[in-house]
Amino acid sequence: MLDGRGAVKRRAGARLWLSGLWLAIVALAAVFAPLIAPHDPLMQDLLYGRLPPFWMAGAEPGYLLGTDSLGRDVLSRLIHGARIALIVALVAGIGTCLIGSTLGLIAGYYRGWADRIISRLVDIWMAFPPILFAILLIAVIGTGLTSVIVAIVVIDWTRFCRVVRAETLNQSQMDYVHSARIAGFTRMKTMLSEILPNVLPTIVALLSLEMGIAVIVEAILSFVNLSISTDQPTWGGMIAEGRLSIHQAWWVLVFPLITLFLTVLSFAQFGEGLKDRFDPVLR
Amino acid sequence: MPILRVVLSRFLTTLITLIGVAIIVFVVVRVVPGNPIAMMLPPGASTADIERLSALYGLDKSIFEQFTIWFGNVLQGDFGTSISTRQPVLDLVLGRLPATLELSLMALIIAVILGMGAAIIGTRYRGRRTETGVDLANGIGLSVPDFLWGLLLIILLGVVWPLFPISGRVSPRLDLPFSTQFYLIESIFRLRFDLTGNLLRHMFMPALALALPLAAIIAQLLKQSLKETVNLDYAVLARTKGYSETRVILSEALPNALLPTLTLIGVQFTFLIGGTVIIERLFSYEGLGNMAVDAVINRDLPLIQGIVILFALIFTAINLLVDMTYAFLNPRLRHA
Amino acid sequence: MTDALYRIEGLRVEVADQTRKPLFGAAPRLRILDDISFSIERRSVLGIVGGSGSGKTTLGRTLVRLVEPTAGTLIFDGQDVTQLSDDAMRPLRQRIQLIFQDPMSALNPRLTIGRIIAAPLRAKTSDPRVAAALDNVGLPRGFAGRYPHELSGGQRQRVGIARAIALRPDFIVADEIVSGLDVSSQAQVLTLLANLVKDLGLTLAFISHDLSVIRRLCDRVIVLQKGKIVEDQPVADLFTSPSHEYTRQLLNSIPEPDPSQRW
Amino acid sequence: MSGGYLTIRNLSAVLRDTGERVLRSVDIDLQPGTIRGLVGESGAGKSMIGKAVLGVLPKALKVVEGEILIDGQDLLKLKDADRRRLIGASTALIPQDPLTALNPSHRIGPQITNRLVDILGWTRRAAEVRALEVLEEVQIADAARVMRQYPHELSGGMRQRILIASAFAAEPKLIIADEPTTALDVTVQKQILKLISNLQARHGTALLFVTHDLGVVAKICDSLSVLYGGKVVEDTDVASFFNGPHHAYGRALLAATPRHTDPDASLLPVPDDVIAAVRAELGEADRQWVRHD
Repeated sequence: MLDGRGAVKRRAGARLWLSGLWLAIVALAAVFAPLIAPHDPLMQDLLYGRLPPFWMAGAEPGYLLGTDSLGRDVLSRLIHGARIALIVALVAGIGTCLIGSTLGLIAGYYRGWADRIISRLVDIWMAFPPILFAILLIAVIGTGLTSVIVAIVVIDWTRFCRVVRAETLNQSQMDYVHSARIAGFTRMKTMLSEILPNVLPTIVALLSLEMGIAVIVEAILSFVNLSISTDQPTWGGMIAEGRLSIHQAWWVLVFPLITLFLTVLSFAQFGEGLKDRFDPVLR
Repeated sequence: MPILRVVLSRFLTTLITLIGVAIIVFVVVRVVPGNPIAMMLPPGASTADIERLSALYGLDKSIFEQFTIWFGNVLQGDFGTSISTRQPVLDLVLGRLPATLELSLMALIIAVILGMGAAIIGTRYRGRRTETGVDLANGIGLSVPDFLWGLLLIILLGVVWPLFPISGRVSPRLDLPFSTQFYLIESIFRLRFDLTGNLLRHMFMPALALALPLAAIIAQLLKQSLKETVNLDYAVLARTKGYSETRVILSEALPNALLPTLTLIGVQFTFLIGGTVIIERLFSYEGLGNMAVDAVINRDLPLIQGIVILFALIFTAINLLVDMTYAFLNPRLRHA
Repeated sequence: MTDALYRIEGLRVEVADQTRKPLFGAAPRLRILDDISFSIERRSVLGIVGGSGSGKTTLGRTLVRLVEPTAGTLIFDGQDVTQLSDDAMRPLRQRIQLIFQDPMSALNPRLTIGRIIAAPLRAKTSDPRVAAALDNVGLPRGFAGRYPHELSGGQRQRVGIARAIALRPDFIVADEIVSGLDVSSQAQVLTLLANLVKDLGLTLAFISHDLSVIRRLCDRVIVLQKGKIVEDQPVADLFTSPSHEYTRQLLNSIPEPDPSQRW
Repeated sequence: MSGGYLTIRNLSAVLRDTGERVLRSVDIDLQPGTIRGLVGESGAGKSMIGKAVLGVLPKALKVVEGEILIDGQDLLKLKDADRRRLIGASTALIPQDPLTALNPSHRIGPQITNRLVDILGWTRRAAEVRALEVLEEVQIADAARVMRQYPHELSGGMRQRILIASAFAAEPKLIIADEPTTALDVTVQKQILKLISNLQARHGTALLFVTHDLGVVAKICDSLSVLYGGKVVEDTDVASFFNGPHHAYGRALLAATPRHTDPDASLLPVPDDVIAAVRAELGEADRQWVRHD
C-alpha cells in the first residue's frame, strides 16, 4: 500500500522471531536448570576463584564462562538465576496487568467519579520515584520473593492504568461504541465486546514490556541487597558482586549484564511485535 | 480567561496530590506491621531508648493525631532529625539536592539534544536507511533502562576504554573552594574551568545513562509527530511555495510537533529523576538518591520521609511547570 | 394523515460549554437545538437539511436517544421515550436504528463484517439473517469474513446499512451517509436505500447537507439553521416555493451540471 | 497543440512498491487565462496530476515518463532546487481543506508574506503591503487585524479566502486548485467559487481546477479532462461536454450527478458494463505501454 505496510510487516516479523527465540532459551534454561547447569550454582571452591572464561589463558575446562571470587560457576548461576527472573516476570507482570488494566478500563469507559478517584490515585503514585518506593516497601515488608513481587505490583499498576485509560477514552469516542448502545448493549457488554478487543493489543504489548521491567526491578533490588536471600543466585546479585571486582574479573559482571540486556530488550520487542501481529489493519 | 482557569485548577489538583503523597508516606512507614521504633533503632537498643523515642514521635497518640502533628511540622519545614547522623533532615536533604539537580538537568539536556537531533534527521531522511538506523537505535534505547546503560557504560568507557571516572562527583583529592552545593554552576562562575572539567567528566556517564532512555522516547514521539506533520496540508503548501524539505521540517512542522512532545517530556523527566536513585548508587555519586538508599539500609525513617516528600514536591512542580508552559505556548489557549 | 410514527414536540438540546467554564460552578449552556417540533409519518421519508453547525447531527442522535434532550417530548409509536432509562429503552432499541456518517469509525476495526452485523442480533455469524442482510444491500455473502479496512467506502457504508436493517427496525436515521462517497457510489447507495424503504416498509429520517440528493428520496423536508427549523414542507413545494430566505439561498447555491448559467 | 502555459505530455507515474500505474500517459494542455476542470472519482488520479506539477507527489509514487512543461521548461529535467524555485515563483496551490492548510502555530500575516520574502526576495514591508492588498481583494474586512490573528480564530470560509489571497499574492501565472470547496457548506462554496473565478479572470491566471463535482465544472470551467484510473478518457470544452459527452464513462458520470431542477431525473449509478469497458481500455493501454517500454 501507499504507506509501506510491507516494510513494517517484515520488520515486525523479524523482531518477533528473534526476541521470541531468546525468551524461549531463557524459559528452557529456567525450567531445566538442574539438568543443564554444569555445576551447583552455590558450590564454592576458593581454589578455583576468578577463573576467566574459556577462550582466555588460565581458563579451566568445565567452567565455560569462568567463576566468581568465591569460585562459583558463572554459567550455572546464570542458568539458575533465570528461574527467579522468570517467576518475577510472570507473576508480577500478570498481577500489574490485571489490576492496572481493569482500573484503566473502568476509568476510561465509565468516567465520572470512578475516573476522578482513579486518576487522582495515579497522580499521587506518579509523584513517587518508583525505585525509591520499591526499596522503601521492601525495607518495610521485608525481603523475599513474595515481597519483591508485591512491591512491583503495588508500584507499577499505574503504567497499565494510564495507557489503558487513555486508549479506552479514545475508543469510547468512536461511532461503533455508539452503535453498540443503539443496538441495546449494556455498558458492561459494550466495554467488553467493543472496546476491550481494540485495547487488548496495547495491553499485550505492555504486559510483555512490564515483564522485562519486573526483571530489571528485581535486579536493581538485588543490586542494593534488598531482594531475595543472598544464597539464591539472581542476575542482579551477580551484577552487584561483579561491580565490586570489575577490574579483577570483568566476566562476573559482563555475562549477567548481557543476559539481562538481551532479556529486557526481548521482552519489549516481543510485545511490540505481538501488537503489530494482532493489528488486522497490518495483517 | 481560560489560561487563569487552567493554572488555578492545576494548582488545586497538585495540592491534593501532595496531601495524598504525605498520607501514603506516613501510612507506609507507620501502619505496616512491625514496630516503627524498632525499625528506627539499630539492633540491640535498650527499652529506655524505645520509650524515649516513642514519646518524642508522639507514638502514644492515635494514628490520626500523629499524622496531624507530623504533617503540621512538615508544612513548617520541620522534617525531624535524622537517626543515623543526628542532623536535621531538611539540612541533609537540601545539602544533597543540588548534586542531583545538576545531574538530572545535564541528563535532560543530553536527552533533548540527542532525541531532537535523531528525530529531525530521521524525518529528513525518512524512508531511507538512515531512518531505519534511527528506529533501531530508538527501539533499543526504549527497551533498556538506565540501570543497564549505566553498567554498560562503566564497562565500556570506564574499564575497557577508561576515558571517564566510574565513581564519585569530583576527584577526592581536589581542593574545593565552593560555598554552595551547586559545584558545576559555581565552578563556572568562579572561572575554575579545571574543576568544571573534572565535574563534567564525573557527570558524563551517569548523565548519559539517565539520558539514553529519555532521548529514545523523545526521538520516537517527535519523529512520529514530525512525520505526520510534514504530510499535513500546510506543510505541503509550504513546499509548493518553494521551501526546501529541511526548511519545511524546521519552520513548519517542528513548532507544531513540539507541543505534544513537551507534555511527554514532563512526565518522562520525573522518571529520569526517579532513576537517579539507582544511578547515583551505581556511580557512587553523592546525591539525594544515593542518600535515600543509605537511609533505607540504615532504617533512618525521618530521613526517608523527608527525601520522598522532596522528590514528590519536585515531581509535581515539574508537571505543573510543563502544563503551564504548554498552556502558554499553545496559541489556541493563549488567544481564546 | 395523522399516522405519525415519531412525534417531536418542543425539543431543546443544550450542552455544557467547557471552553468557557468558570473556575467554580457550572459551565454555561450552549444551545444546539431550540424548540424543534415535527412528526414523521409511518413509511415516509423525512429529509433533514442544514449546513455545518445547524444541529442536524445532534437532532439525529437525539432521535435515537444517544444525546439526552434538555427539554421537550419524544413520542415514538405512541410511547413517550423522552425520559426512558437505558434499561427501559433497551426493548425499543432494535426498532430505532442509526446509520452513521463515517463508516470507518462506525465499524469496529477488529471485528469481521459478519460479527459486526450479527452482534446487534445477538446471533452467530452463521445466522441466516446476516446473509440476508448482506443480500439486501447487494454485498457478496463472502464479505462476512472480511475486516472493515478491506472494503471500499461505498461497501463500508452498505455494511452500515446492513447492520441497521438486519434488526428489522421500524425507524432508521441516516446521518449524511453519502457525503463521503463518490457520485457513482452515492447514486448506488441512494438507489439501494430508496428500494429498501419501499420493500421493507421503513420509516426514514435522512440527514444531509445537500439538497440535491434529498429530492429523489424524501417525501417531506425540514431545513435547520442554527438549531431552529426554518422550513417544513413537502419536498415538491420546497423546491418550487421555498418559504424561507435561507432555503432560497441553499437552493440557489447548488451547482447544477448546466453550463448555460455561469457563476 | 502548443502555446499552453502548462503542458503535460505523456505523463506516467507508478507505485514504487508494486509498479502499478497510477497515471497513464496523461496529456493536458492549459491555456493562459482559462480554467480547466480535472474531474474524476476518488482514485482517478486527478489530485496526483496537480501534485506532480507542484513536485509534491507522495513518496510512494514515482514519475516514470513524460514531460511537465511550464512556460516551455520541462520541470522533470530540472534539478531539485531549480524546480522548487521555478514553482515557487510561477505557481500556487489553493488546497482542499482550509482547516488544515494554515499552520496553527503561525499568525496569518507571515503565512501570506513568507513566499514573497523568502523565495521571491521582497522586503518585508513590501510583502505586507501586498498582503493587505490581496486580503482586501478577497473581501476580508479589517485585513490588518486579520494578519495578526491565528488560524483557529477564523471561520472555515475566512480561512479559505486567506488561502486564495495567499495564492494570488505573488501574481502566479498558474494556480492549481485542489478541491478547494469540498470541505465547505454549499452557500459558502458558491461565494468562494465566484471569488476564485473573478480573481482568475482579473489576473489572467491559468487555473487547473481539481474536483469530483461536475456541477462545479459547469459553473466555472472553460474546458475539462475526465479521468478514470489515471487515464484521461475525455478532453473537451465545457459546452460540448454538457451537450453530450463522447465517452461512455463521461455520460455515465453526468447521469449520476444529482440535479434538483428536474424532479423526474433519477440518479443513475454508473453501470457495471461502462466500468468494465473503461477498465478494459486501461488494460489494453497498459499492455501497449509495457511493449513500448
